[in-house]
Amino acid sequence: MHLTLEFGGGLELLCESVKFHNVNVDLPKGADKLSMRDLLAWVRTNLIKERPEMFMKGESVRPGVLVLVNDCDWELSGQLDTTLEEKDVVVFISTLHGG
Amino acid sequence: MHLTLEFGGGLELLCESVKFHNVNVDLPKGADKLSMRDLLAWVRTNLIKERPEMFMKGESVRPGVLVLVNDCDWELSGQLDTTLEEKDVVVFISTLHGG
Amino acid sequence: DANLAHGLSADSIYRYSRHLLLPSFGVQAQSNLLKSSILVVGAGGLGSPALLYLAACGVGRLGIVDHDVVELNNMHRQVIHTEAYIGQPKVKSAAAACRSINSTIQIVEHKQALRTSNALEILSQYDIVVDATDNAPSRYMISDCCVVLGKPLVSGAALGLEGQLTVYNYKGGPCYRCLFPTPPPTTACQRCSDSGVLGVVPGIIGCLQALEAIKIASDIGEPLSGRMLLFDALSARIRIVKIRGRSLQCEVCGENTTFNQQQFKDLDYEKFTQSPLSTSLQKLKLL
Amino acid sequence: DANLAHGLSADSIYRYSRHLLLPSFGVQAQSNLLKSSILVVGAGGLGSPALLYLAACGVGRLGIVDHDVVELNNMHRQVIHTEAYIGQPKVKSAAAACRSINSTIQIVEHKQALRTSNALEILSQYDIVVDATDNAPSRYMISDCCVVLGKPLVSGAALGLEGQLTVYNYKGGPCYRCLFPTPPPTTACQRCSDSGVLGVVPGIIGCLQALEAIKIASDIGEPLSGRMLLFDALSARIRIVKIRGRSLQCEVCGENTTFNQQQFKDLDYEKFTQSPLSTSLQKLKLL
Ligand SMILES: [Zn+2]
Ligand SMILES: [Zn+2]
Repeated sequence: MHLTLEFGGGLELLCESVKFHNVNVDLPKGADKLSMRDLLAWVRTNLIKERPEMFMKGESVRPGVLVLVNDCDWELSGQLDTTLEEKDVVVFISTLHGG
Repeated sequence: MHLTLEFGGGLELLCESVKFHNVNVDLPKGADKLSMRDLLAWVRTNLIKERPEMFMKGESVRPGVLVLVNDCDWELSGQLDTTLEEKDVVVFISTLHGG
Repeated sequence: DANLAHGLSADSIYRYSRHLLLPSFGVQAQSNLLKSSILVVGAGGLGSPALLYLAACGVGRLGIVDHDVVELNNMHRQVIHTEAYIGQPKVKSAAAACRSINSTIQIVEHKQALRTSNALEILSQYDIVVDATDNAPSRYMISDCCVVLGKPLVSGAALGLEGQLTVYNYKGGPCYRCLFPTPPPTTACQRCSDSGVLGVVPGIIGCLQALEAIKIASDIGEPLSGRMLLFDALSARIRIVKIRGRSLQCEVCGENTTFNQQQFKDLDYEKFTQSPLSTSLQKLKLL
Repeated sequence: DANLAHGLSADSIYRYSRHLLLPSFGVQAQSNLLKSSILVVGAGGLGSPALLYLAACGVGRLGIVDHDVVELNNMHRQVIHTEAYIGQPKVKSAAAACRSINSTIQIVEHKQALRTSNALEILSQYDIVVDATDNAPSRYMISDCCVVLGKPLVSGAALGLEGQLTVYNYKGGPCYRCLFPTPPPTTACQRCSDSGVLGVVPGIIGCLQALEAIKIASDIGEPLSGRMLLFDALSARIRIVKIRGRSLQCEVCGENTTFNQQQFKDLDYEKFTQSPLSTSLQKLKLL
């Protein structure tokens, strides 16, 4: 499944400072759909190059990270259970506190 | 065909100050597709309530109006010959000069 | 005559004429603005443009909270301060700048650090709060205080080459804790003083904060509640995304919350976020 | 040491430290900025924030062109001017404000209306031009002049509750005429003085103009060329759209153009657009 992943608010530093990733993610063995739970595991294995604790906590993202699926907060689509579709755009962004 | 039309930069004043229009446009008789040429004629008949010369010149838009189909300048898609598809978003915006 | 009916003086009619001419703003919105009061917490990178535009547009009473002094390394982004004010309180410098561009509105100086001990008393004096601070504990404290007092909060942030903006606690919309119930790890809470920031980025976000505060105060348009603006200066990309609504489970604004003024006063936000409210107060402690 | 190698003084290192800390900006970009020169045409609603942030960030030489004087009805949006300067030239007022926030850069005052007779001479002294004017003939004249001189042009506009922004004539991208080969009818050319503008809207666009000029001057990121930002303050919506590239048929920058400095000097932009370059000059003629 082709997806566009975007990292922002400093999270790109965990992926060798690359903000945009066009990726092709295989469905998990025996599954007929890809969930955000699956995608997070895939991202952690394939894209996060350092300090994974700055990205994840347990099986979800760490506190302070917003997840957006097609410009919409994943809380509105089922969070970890959100089903992804071909060409979806998923954004991971760390909330900023500076001024 | 369902389209979203948006007017900006003052052009909304020609449509009773309404910026967003969700419209349903029929294909021209005998035609199997809708072009921007057809849409402009439809807009002029159905949405423009006053001073049509502020919107059109000849069969195109007047100088100073940008036309965007799905966030892309219509010059890049064939201008009047652009073929529209279901759920397309068309923006008509007058260029501003103020500061 | 509509202007007189709304109590606008001849000088005000001339000063704000470009607002009065606007069909979608006009006398009613300007009159609303002149009767409103807005508090800006922080006279730094975000607060500088927010204060300049809020003063210029004719907010009736404009409050400024800050305990810091102007330093040379602020000048690249904190454009409300001049070199002549280096070493002096930011509140004093910002208030002087606001008065110099609009002598007809009331400017209130709160030269103190915002803390649980004074926040209720200060915020309760204003209709709208603008969060222009630079650290996580302040953001939780200000949002919680706005919930307890029922004030809308215009929240902006900037770091590096990115910015974020939203409106919290507005007409049933989410609060800061609805989005961020658990504080981030302290290692994720970078400040401009540690990590740097391109000066004009808080400039853009601060102007957008002024706009949202003006829209709420004058009662025009659709404020950015339930939506968040994400700005990336380097690639010139801006997303406006849909965020969750008020959370029924929110500890501060949810259905079964018991959070009140006393609990607010007793909460230790530095402990809660494991992060200091202010680097300069920290510096003082170390001295 | 990298800072010394780039010729940054100890004071500059301290002043710009938040820029130097930024991995994607750093010493190289700051050094590029300090060596650059930028001209802002118009010290009004767009020029005010653009000039403040360009001065603050450390552009080496900053030019200001304006022939107007500060009026009370400017104050709601032109935040670079203070009430004390009412009746005085905007260039003088803006230059004083820029110097007060950064005394270490060069500020050049061009107290004159930009015309075909002086534009080539003035614009040729700068690397980058910021169009912060308020009328159609000036926009054509400045773009044509930038094409003839090969200068990138950061163009912003604001009216009512909307704003627009793009970069013209940058690395093979389109010029103003590529987009607008034929001038609009004069009835479509509203000015802020006729139709009104919410003050903070040019504030936002002017800050974004400063950002784009900084990106070009410091050689970082992707400037907004071939793209246009459309801002709607009322609904808090921002679109960044893809626009056409350079037109081969463009009369000024196209393949077979013969447009040159002499033709530029001879062109009557007021006649071309059927619209006056300046309302205040028009007022003078009527007196
Ligand atoms: Zn809440
Ligand atoms: Zn051209």
